[in-house]
Parts: sequence; C-alpha cells; structure tokens
Amino acid sequence: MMEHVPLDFPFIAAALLMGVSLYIIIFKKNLIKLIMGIAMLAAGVNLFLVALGYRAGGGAPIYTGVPKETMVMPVPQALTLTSIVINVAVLALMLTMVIRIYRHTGSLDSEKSRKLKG
Amino acid sequence: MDSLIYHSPALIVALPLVVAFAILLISRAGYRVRNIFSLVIFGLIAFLVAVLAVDVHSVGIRVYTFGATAAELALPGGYMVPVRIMFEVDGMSIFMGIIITTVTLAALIYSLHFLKGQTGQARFYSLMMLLYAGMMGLAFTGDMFNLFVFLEIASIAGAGLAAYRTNMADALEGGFKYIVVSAVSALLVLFAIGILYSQYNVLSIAALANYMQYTTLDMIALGLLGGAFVMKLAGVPLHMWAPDTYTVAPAGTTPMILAASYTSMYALYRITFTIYGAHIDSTAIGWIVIVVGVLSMFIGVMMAVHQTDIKRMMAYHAISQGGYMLLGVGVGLAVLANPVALASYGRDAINGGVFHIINHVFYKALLFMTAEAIFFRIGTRDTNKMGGLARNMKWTAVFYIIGALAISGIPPFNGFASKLLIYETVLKFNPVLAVIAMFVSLVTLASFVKVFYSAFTGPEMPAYREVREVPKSMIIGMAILAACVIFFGIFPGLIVDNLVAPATEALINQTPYINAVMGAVP
Amino acid sequence: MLTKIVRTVSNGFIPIIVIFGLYIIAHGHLTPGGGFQGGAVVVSGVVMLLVAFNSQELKKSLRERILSIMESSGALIFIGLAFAGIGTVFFYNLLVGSSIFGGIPPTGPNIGDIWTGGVIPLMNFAVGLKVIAGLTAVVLAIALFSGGEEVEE
Amino acid sequence: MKRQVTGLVLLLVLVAFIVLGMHLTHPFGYPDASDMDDYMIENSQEETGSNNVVAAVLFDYRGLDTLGEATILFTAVTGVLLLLRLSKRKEKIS
Repeated sequence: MMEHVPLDFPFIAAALLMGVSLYIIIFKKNLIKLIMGIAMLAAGVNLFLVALGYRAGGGAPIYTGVPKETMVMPVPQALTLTSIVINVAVLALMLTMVIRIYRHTGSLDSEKSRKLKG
Repeated sequence: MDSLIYHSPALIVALPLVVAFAILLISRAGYRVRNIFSLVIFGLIAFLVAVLAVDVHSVGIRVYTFGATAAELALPGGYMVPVRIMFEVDGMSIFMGIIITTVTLAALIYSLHFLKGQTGQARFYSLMMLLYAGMMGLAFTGDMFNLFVFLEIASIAGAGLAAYRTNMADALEGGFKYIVVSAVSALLVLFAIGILYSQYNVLSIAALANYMQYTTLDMIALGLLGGAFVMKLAGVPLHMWAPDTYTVAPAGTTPMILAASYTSMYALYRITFTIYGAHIDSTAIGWIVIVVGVLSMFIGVMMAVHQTDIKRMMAYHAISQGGYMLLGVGVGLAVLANPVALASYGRDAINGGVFHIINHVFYKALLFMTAEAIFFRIGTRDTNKMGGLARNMKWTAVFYIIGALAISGIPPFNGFASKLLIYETVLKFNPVLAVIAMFVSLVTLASFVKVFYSAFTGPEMPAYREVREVPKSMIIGMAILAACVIFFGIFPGLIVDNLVAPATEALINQTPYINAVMGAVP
Repeated sequence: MLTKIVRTVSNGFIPIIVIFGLYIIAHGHLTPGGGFQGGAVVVSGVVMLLVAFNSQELKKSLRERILSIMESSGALIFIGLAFAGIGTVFFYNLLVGSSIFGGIPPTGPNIGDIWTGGVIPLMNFAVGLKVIAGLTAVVLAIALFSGGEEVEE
Repeated sequence: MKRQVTGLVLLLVLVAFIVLGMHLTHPFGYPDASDMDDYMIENSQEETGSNNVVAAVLFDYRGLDTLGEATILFTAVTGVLLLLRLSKRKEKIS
C-alpha cells in the first residue's frame, strides 16, 4: 500500500482546470474560446468524478484478469463515460451553431454578433 | 390495465423516445402517416399520464426500479442501499408531468400547420419528442445522475429547436446562448453531484436524503445546484439568456422551452425540499429564494414595459411571473421550521407558488402562441408595426385577451386564483412583499393592455388588409390552453385540492419519498 | 485532397482501424471499451479519410440518408432491447442464462468468454451502430458545410 | 466595466466553491467504503454475466443513463443535421 500523499494531485488538477475554464467562459469574447472553456470545464468535472472512485493500489474493475479485492469503484467510471459522451454531443451542437453564426455575421466576437439588446 | 399502470412511469419516458427515433424512418412514408403516428402515440402517452395521475393520487408514491426483478424492489434483496436507477412519481412529479404533457399536446397540434413548407420537419418533430421525454424524465427521476442526463436531453433538444430558423442570425444566437447556459449549469450540477457522491456513495435522491448530514461540502453542493438551477429557470440575476431564447424559438416550441425552465424549477424544489429539507436553515434559504423571486418579479416587469418586440416583452413577463412562484414557495420555505406559521399561511403560500406554475405555463404558452400566430401571418414581431389585427384575426385576438387578463390576475381567469393565494399569504408574512407583488401585477396589466391596443385595435393597416386567421390546427392548439385557463380560473378549489395540495404535501413532507425507497426492505 | 502517398496510406489503414473499432465494440463486456468507444474509433477512421480525400468525394459513398437510417435503427434496437425486458421490468436483462449470450462466467477472475453478458453485448452493438452512423453524419455534415455547400430556404 | 466587476465576483465565488470543495473531499485514493459499488463488484458476474463491471453498470445497473446518453447523442446529431440542413430535397409540403 502506498502512503497517503498529502497533495491530491488529481483534485488539484481538476480545480485548476475548472478555475481556468470558468475564467475563460466569463471573460473571453471569442465564441470558439468560449466553447473551449466549456470543453475544459467538462474535462475538469470529469477528472474530478473519475478521481473520486480511485482506491489506492486498485486496478480497473474488470474480472478479466483482476481479483475483486483490488478493484476501484466502478460507478464513477461509468458516470464519467456517460458524461464524456454527453459533452461530445453538446460540443458538436455548439460548434455547429458557431459555424452558422459565423456565416451570418462574419465574426466570432460575441459582442459584435449580438444583434439582440436588453 | 394493471400492468399498464405498473409500467407507466417507464413507458411515459420510453414511448416518446421510440417516436423520436422512429420518426425519421416513418416520415419516408409521407407527412400524413408521420403526423398520425406521432399524434396517436402522443395520445397514448397522454392517456398513460392521466392514468398514472389517478393512480398516484390514490396510492401516493409509485416507484419504478429499472432492471430489477420487480419494479417496487428499489433495494436489491435485503440490501441497505439502492443500486439501480429508479423513478419515483409522487404528487409533485405528476403535477409537473400534467403541465408538460398538456403544453406539449397543444404545441404538437399547433405545430402541425405551422411547419407547412418548412424543411427538416421530421427532425423538428423528433426534437420535440426528445424535449418532451427529457422533461418527463427530469420530473419522474429519483436519481441524481439520471436527473443530470435528462436535464441535458431537455437542454440540447431545446437549443436545437430554438435555433430552428437558421436563416435568421438572432435565432442562432438565441439557441447558442441557451445551450451555453445549459452546458455550464449542467456541468455545475454534475460537479455538485460528484461532491454529494464523494460523501455518501449513493446517487438515489431518497438515499441521499436519508443519509444527509449537512456538512460544509453539502452546503457547497447546495450552493452550486441552486445557482445552476436558478440560471436554468431564468431567475434574476442570471436571466440574460431567457429573452433571447424565448423570442426566437419557433412556434409551439416556445411554450415547451418555457415548461423546460419550470422543470428546472421543479428540480430546484426537489433538491431543496426533499434532499436538504430537514437539515437546512430554512429561514435563511427561504429568504434567499424570496429575494431572487422579488428581484425577478420587479426587474422582469420593468424590462418588459419598454419592449417593442411582442415575444421579447412576453419573455420578460415570464421572468417576472417566475418570481411569483419563487416568492410563494420561498415564504413557505422560510416558515418550514415553524409549525404554527406553516399551518396558518406557509402551506398556502407554497400552494400558491406551485399553483402559479401550472397557471403561468398555460397562459404564457397561450400568449406565446398568439404572438407566433401574428408572426406567422404578418412576419414581424414589432408591436409598432402592427395594428387593427383584431378585424381579421378574431380568434387570435380573443385568445390574447384571455391570456393577458389571466397574466394580470383578473378574475375569473386562472392567474387570479394563484395570485390571490400568494397575496394573502405573503401579506401575513411580510406586507411590503405583498405590496410589491400587487404593484408588479398592475404594471403587467398596463403593459399587456398597451400591446393589445397597438396590435389588435386601431385603424386597419393597408398592409394587413389581406391577413387571414391562422389555420385550424393552430387555433385548436391555442383553444386547448385557453380552455384550461378558463377552467382553472372557474374551479380553482378543485385543482388546488386534487393537484396542487398533493404536490405541496410532497414538497413539505419528505418522509414518504424516502420511505418509498429506503423503507421497502422486503 | 492531399497527395497520393497520404491517400494510399490512409486507404491501407482504414480496414485496420475499422476492425480495431469493431473488436472494441464486440468485447465491451470483457475488456475496457464498448459501443461508444469502439464507435468513436471507427469514426476516427472516417475523419482520416475526410482529411485525405475531400468531403465531396466521401459524400458519394456515405449517403446522409443511409447514415440517418442506420442511426435511427441503432437507437431503436437499443431501446427495443430495453423494452424486451418489460415482461419483468423495463431494462431487465432477460438474456442472462438463456442460449443467446446467456453464459454466466465463473465467479472471480477468469479469462472471459464472449458468449456471456446477456443483452449487454447486443446493446453494445446497437450503440456502436448508432455512434458510427451519428458521428459520421455530424463530421461529414460539418465538413460539407464548411466546404461551402449550403442550402438556404 | 460593470460587467467586468460582476464577472470577477462570480468567478471568485465559483472558484472559492470549487477549491473548498476539492479541499474537503476525501483524500485521493482513500474513499469511504461504498455499499453500492461493492454490491456491483460482488454481483455483476452473477447477475449480468459480464466480466467488465463498468459495462455491467453502464448497460444493466444504470442502463437508463446509457439510454439517456445514446438519446443525447441522437439529439445532438438530429440538431446538427437540422441546423445544417444538408438535404437538398425539400420535404413534401403538407
């Protein structure tokens, strides 16, 4: 068994990813950068989720080769898989809309393309 | 029949999915086959919802565990924690289910003619059914992660529909705003779910409520969930997306996206009351809800008065009316820990807030449909360019009047019934809030009367002399909602006793919801 | 369209990528992977073709109509398998113990048998079909659209 | 300017939530005992016949999530194709 490392690197990485991505989402005006921010936020949340289920020294929860005593938790992995696919779907739709918006306005700047007021 | 009731929670969500998947194949056989197919299956679904509603009214809670050996078997043989995903349908869930189903039925009928000559009709119907399935799943589910999944289904389908008119740049921007807001809020929800899972290692709502200890981590999760859902339900100060999206969504789908917002409100209530109910400092949380509600009411209506775009004005009114619901429920939440106050006015306040959801969805859906009907015929949403439309569009004008009077809280329409409940109870809680609520209602009336005069009355505009009434299917769609508005206004007691009171009871008392899962050890 | 070398190499790689993707789909219940992952692998091959050839050329062999039918039927098979269990409960795994994919592996670590898992391998296939068709359609549509093809009403 | 300040406040609140949440979560690699996960590890072979516990969770224990996931992918594909409207053929006018 490994000794517990006081620095929880995966959680720190997830926090960094989420912090940076929230900065991008709130302050960047370019629509593509906005989408990249959302993709990074998704990556951070997914990393957090999958890191939750890790048991020190554990292997993948698959019986083809691994005994059950050293398995990590399967549910967070399943949740992460689901969440990844969901985010792929969301990204595809967002990118499509941006392509369409670019066709209409010729700009990726969220300030310039905003025709709506209020 | 028994097995139909037994499986109805699963069928209500699965059948629209089947329609959505199959409709692209079926529409190759022609539009008529497709329309009949979707209407027939949707009729069956509506029937199932009605049957389930009657059943839930008598039984209380119906649990449906997916993949178990028996649907009620939430806990696998003698085990302590639920393992599988389950649906839990209680008074509040079926209340939302009835709202969503009625609005979707009206929207489906309304859209039949609207889509005439448009491209991508089959995909439009497919997305509509997916949006319906997403909302119903969100209302029925008893599992946190499943809630996230259905939230995403509803958001993506809603965004795709909102951007349907791709030849207009503002439609795409409205859809894009909606999906960005949805994606960010859904990811925050997912993060909060992760935090909850890290502590209790369960995902079922009932099990979470059972184990809840209200640590600092739980507070963080509640904050994230609250923020995310307030953003999704367009509460001030996170309402920026709503006017843009509601304005551009094509006919029939605006009411559905509106209903999707209130499904998020349902999720917020479900989390606050059912998961956290017994532990939170309900006065503080109640006041937060009240403040968000009052801000939404006031800012929404103030932004609405000077809009010239008719749908945009209605969208701001939707934000404002959402504030009433939050106000009513917030007052109830603030006195949740005080049995005397709860019995004397708290319960009625929640009744009012919950009743206002169904009333508002119906009349606002009706108003959005009339606005779309005008847009359908004259091609503009600008109220300054309208005039004298009542001459040629009599039905639309009548429906607009019904909706406008209902939203302003004029008897005998349904808005009056729920607003009266809110005024009465809020007056006992804090008179200042009641005065604000009445003031907002007056401004609402003024704003709708102004639009009525500029759009429907006045001299006949030469450009619109040839304007005809909208096709029959659109009138039927609006008539369904108008009938509901009037019926609910004339018999409010009936509705409150049979629909709203069970929903309120389900919110206030979390024990049956928990016991339906955790107490069911065979 | 890129050079002949790129096109020849990608032509050579395509079968390998597709077979690898199908392997991942088929062994979803034994090894890491499954319908989504295997489908994504296959679609990565399609993206490679899209880079090597241009989208117009690819459009001739991959019809949007066929892809749409494939995707719908994948989704319908998936939900149909879920409906198959409705004699007990929706999503009940009714094939465990039956003659199709019904084998139950010995408890504990074992080498694995493809003939196990009940409806899980079938669902993996359905999802794989859906993902391949759906993502191909999306990739192709975006490529064609950015290539200038547009239909305005 | 006002927008920048609002954004900054929002960002700081969210980051504070995230950092505090990460800080208070259990140490990496040492989660609390989980009955739900152990049940799945214990019974997946017998109940679902699947050696891969994650596959068993995805398609059996939490099958509805996967149906939802497939639905989301379907929704996104439908949405993309609806927005790009590649089909030249106009649908038959009803």
